[in-house]
Amino acid sequence: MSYTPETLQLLAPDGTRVASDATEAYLPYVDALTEQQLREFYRTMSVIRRFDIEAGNLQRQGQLALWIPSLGQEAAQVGSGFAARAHDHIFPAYREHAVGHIRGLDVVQIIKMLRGLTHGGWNPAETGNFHLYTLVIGSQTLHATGYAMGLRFDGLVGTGDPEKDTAVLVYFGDGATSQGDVNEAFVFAQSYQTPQVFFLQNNHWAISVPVRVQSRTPLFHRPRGFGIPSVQIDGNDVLMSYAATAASLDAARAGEGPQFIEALTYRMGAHTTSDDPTKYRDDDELHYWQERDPISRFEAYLRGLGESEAFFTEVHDEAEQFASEARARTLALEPPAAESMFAHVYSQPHPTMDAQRQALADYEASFEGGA
Amino acid sequence: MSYTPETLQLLAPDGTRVASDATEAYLPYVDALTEQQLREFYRTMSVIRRFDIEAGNLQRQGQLALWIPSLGQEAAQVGSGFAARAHDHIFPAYREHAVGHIRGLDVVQIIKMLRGLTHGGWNPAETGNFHLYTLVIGSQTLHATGYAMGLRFDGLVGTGDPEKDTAVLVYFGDGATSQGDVNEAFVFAQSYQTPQVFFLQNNHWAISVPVRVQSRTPLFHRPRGFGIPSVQIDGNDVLMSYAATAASLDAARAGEGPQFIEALTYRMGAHTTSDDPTKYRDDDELHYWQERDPISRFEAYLRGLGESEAFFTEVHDEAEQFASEARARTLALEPPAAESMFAHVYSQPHPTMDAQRQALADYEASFEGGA
Amino acid sequence: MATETLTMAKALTLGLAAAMQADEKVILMGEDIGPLGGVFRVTEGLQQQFGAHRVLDTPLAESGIVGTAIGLAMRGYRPVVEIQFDGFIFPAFDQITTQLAKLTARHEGALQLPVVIRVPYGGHIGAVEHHQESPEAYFAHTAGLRLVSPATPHDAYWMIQQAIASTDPVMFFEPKSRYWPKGEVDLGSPGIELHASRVVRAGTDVTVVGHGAMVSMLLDAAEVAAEEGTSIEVVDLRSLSPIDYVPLLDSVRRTGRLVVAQEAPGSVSIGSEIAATVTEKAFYSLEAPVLRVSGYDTPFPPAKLEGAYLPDVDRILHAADRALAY
Amino acid sequence: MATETLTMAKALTLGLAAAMQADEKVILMGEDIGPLGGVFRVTEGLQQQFGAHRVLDTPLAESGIVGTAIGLAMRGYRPVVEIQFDGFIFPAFDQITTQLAKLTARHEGALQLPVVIRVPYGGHIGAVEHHQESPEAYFAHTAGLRLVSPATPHDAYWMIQQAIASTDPVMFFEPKSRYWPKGEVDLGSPGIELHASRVVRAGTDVTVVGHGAMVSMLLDAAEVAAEEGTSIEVVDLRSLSPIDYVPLLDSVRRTGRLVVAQEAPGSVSIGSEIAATVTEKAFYSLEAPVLRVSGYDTPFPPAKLEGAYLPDVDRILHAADRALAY
Ligand SMILES: Cc1ncc(C[n+]2csc(CCOP(=O)(O)OP(=O)(O)O)c2C)c(N)n1
Ligand SMILES: Cc1ncc(C[n+]2csc(CCOP(=O)(O)OP(=O)(O)O)c2C)c(N)n1
Ligand SMILES: [Mg+2]
Ligand SMILES: [Mg+2]
Repeated sequence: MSYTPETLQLLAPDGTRVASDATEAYLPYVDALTEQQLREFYRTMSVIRRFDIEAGNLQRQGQLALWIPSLGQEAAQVGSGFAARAHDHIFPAYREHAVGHIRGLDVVQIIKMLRGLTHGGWNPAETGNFHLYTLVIGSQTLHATGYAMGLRFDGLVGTGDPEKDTAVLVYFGDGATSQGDVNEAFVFAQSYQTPQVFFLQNNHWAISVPVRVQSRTPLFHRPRGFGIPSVQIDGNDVLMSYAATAASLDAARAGEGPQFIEALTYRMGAHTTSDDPTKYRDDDELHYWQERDPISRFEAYLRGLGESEAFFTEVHDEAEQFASEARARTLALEPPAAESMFAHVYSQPHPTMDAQRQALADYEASFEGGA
Repeated sequence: MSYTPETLQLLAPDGTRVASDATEAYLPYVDALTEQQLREFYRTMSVIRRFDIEAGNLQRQGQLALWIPSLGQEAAQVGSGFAARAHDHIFPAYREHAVGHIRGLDVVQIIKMLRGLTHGGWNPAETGNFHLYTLVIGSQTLHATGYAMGLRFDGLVGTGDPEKDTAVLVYFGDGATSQGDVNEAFVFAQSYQTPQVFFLQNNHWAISVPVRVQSRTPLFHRPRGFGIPSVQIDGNDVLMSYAATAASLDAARAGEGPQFIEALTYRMGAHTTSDDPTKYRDDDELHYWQERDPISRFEAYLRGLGESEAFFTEVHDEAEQFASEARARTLALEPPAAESMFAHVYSQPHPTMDAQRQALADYEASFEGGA
Repeated sequence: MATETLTMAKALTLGLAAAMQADEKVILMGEDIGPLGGVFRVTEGLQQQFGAHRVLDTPLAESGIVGTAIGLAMRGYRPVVEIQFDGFIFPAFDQITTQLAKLTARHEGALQLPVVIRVPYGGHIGAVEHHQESPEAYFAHTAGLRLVSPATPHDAYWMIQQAIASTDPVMFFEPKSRYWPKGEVDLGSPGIELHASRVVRAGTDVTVVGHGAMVSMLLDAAEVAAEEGTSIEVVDLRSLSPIDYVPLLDSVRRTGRLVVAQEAPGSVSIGSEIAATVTEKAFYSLEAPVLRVSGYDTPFPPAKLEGAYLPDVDRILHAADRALAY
Repeated sequence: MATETLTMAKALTLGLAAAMQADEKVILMGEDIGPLGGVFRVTEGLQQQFGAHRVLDTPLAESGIVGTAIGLAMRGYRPVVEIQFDGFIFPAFDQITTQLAKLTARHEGALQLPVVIRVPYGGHIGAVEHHQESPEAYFAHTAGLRLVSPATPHDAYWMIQQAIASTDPVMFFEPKSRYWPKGEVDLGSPGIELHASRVVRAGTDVTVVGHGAMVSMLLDAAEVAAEEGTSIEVVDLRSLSPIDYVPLLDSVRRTGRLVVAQEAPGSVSIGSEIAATVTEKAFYSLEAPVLRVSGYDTPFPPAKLEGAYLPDVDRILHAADRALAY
């Protein structure tokens, strides 16, 4: 379930550009990228990787309940994340830290969630339409589809006006493809011809279960059976990830219906900090993918383009800075007040919440009284 | 969503045989059919249609809570039903009266269920491995897949011994293809390479919803995306239904994994006796399909082969006889005892059931006492 | 405004139409709700009136329907979902309990989810398996949902509009055996808020409480009891989550006796909750334990046995007698 | 046979192994239960020991897992399904409640469904959303299922084997916060049957009852109370459906007071049912209403708030005091 002749790629693992008939249509997207944008790709991948490592450390030091590493998946996320327009809506799974960062989500929000302070708690309207993480595998694909149905009903598809036409980008994993909900999302998306891109990060594992248990057939074949066009890309190639997502989003916004991208990538770290991948996979596979690392590949490409050493040093320092700020802010986080658990169960007043909030307060007061 | 160039067919609507490259592989199955078998196809279709009409009448006369007509789908069911071997297992939806009849299910069992006396209540071990009807759309596809997994674990696949090799045949409708469970059944079936044939009766409607709402793409494309080979057949052609099912079951039993058949057919009657199809579909469509009626087509074919008038008269009489016996036995049905509702909730003794059975008895006794 | 005599089905149709008229973000979703008007004809004519983009015949997948309704609500719509029958709500259970019910809390209030899920429920219609169930306990145990059930055409007309106006998800349980009897609907005013319960017949000896189709049966029982000299007070619960205990506790403090009636199985049910809570809050007023009349703890039986399975007037009176015997 | 000191996780591993040894039709199914041994390592080593056809790492789809387990049971297997965490059982809700629970009745006894569903449940582990819930009420309301929950390694070892031997579907709730503390396991005999409850500490002033992780907390509370001069009797429920009321009623008839403790939200819960039933059956013995200590009627909060959300020794004692104050 690795690269096939159909896997679209623009950057080889050694950082050189490759060309094929199949990728020709994507070149305009890449050609239009400015140097600044390319640098931004690199910067974001590097910063998020460094942050990711820091967050893992924080977890090991008892500061987080859990960390979910995105190590190795930076190109898939950064390419696709930058391809979305500001008014597009993004429905992540739970590993898309880079995409969130691109959209303006403060990564400490993710930290707060995995520290056990919130269940997400950010407001998508304030985070570049980057919606909450969803931990129940696949559920978000239906929310994304419903959202995209709404865009269509609102007339925000196929108008030709780039300020209006809007699409939804939804992320999910290889394990998620087995869930009924994800397949129902395909059904609804094709039935309502939603402006929507399904972005599958096939990182080859669902915790300890290899992707071949989910499917013996390349996963990008699946949506075609539902009538949804699809491509398989090298997900560790940030240019390809960007171009494929941009093209698919354009098609979706133009009213061509849902699109599907399978990005082949690899979860280079553990599933989460609770996981021990040595129990189920061997080093060879890891080495294979280390040679296809998204960041060093792109670094080689930029160097090939003549990028200066100073830039790489600057990014390195920025990444360190970013990580240490995140650490400092993590350590300063305060736990929420106990009564906050009653605050937003309902959006309107609710007698049970009032009574139980009061009971908790009385109970706590009884100790103060007794002391 | 009607016949396409890919639709496999052996009998044209006028009852003449047609041939194509695509159907060549199926000819041995048809050529091997004896005259007796062909007559049996016709007899079964005719008897079940007559029975079906009788059951509808019984419902209108207040004898049944509901009837679910199979009118128009006789060829899809009779061809596929006869293709299964005695030791194969069949998981129906709720409309496969003809298949049940072929497997030895007493049709009055179906009547009992729709009269409100049972929820099925037959024992598949005594009805030719014809399992219970399942009213929740699609649920049975997972049971069938699990059963087929068991067959594989039992080593009853691909041995080459026709006494051993066993397959599962599972029926479902076009509406069902949208359910998560059905798609999960595809996932598990391909993952475990089950000996199983998915038989989709695309009768073009899910109550009032046309199949294009479920899918804009021919439904037989769906399983291919999961890695399950599929064909689309003319489901009103009993020979094609037989041959495609027999070939698919052979492949499944031989260990080639799950197979899929989309049988294009038409629900010529109402969804159930509670339904009023005039609310949502027009006569043209009905006429189109009446011209493709499975029974008159096959009658024409048999007549072309030189079948005698006496045979058709005999079948007609037998069908009348069958229907009137079913009616008589329906009218003689007794309601179950109230306490039977506690009998089989658990297979072992259960204090709640004992207590509630007793409470009901005491309560009923209190009236006798008071009277 | 005038009072009209309507069936509950028709009152719901009019209530839905009024809500759709008032707010163009209200859309209906479900199986067979378009040209067919729903299997109970509650949405009859609404697709013609409001168009196919506001009355959606969806693909046949309950999880998909609720999941996309959530997405539509995120987009600012107010989806009203029809689940065709009580027994078919379970494929959507995960989306309802784990997503719909929790998303407002997960967003710390930044997101409201005004989704209504209409569930025709209950027995007395002689139908086949999965078509007569009363699944409300599952949802009443789930924080984040509001549950209501009208007992009359008047309440149906108003409560559906109030439910749609709610900024929280509302499970709207429609007692299908009450779809067809007619009742007076005051088109001018609801007269009561969505989550209030109500004494619908005053009495002094014993209180009986129920919701949905049970209410008319309780009233019948009270009538019979009155002839026999027993005065039964009847409370229509109306809201199942939250439960408005004020009129109920008031009543129990006067009568000292309570019978809870429901079609659902008794174990771990709304009846259990009412019994537990009323006992806790009115312990010294109770002359007898709170007694429950309910479906048995079995699957809903074949239709010919529903008479034995479901509470009826006799069983309610029997329980009232038992309560009085303490 | 000997007594060993084991964690509950290890006791379960051994219990599963014993059941698999005894009957080759016993197979395990779930996510990550193979080479990884499950996220709690309960199936550790079992795939190596029994092979990949008896310990199945399935595709990631809970409805598919339970649905195919049903099919396998129809074929004569005895599938033991692991649901990875409490909060992920809901995609399988339809197959569990509408199929698994009802198929024996639907077959009028011609089919038995010996499927066990293992659900690691409950809080106290500081984990993220969906990983600390207590969903047992949903299943206790569902006829056709049996529910049990062990509180000790000994019970875990034996109850899992008894559950697998049951010819009815059993929901097996494993209190995940109790996976790691060690306890004595008598490998020679269970000493008690699957559906029996048990007095685990005798007392005279007030009875407290709970299941799973709550039991050790109730014992702790009883210890503290004893120091303060209050004698608490502790009942370990063990079976949640059916509930064995005999020891409980016995106890309440002596103490006159009952507190029910559980991690799950209180509304429409097992606690509600026990309160309602005990009040009905022991009305004249009760000196106080049955009081409940439970999770609040909110979604399980972020982990840092679980201390406030979940019952603890203080809240149990507070309730006991309240009961005694009547
Ligand atoms: C419904 C559900 N079942 C099980 C889990 C536990 N779980 C968390 S992540 C995971 C694997 C997901 O794999 P994949 O979809 O490939 O995403 P990845 O973690 O590789 O990014 C599982 C089984 C869950 N979160 N939700
Ligand atoms: C889960 C579920 N949802 C809704 C229904 C109500 N219902 C019964 S039959 C039906 C249509 C089924 O269509 P299809 O699968 O095409 O089968 P057909 O009836 O045409 O044979 C519906 C929606 C149901 N039985 N189960
Ligand atoms: Mg993965
Ligand atoms: Mg159909």
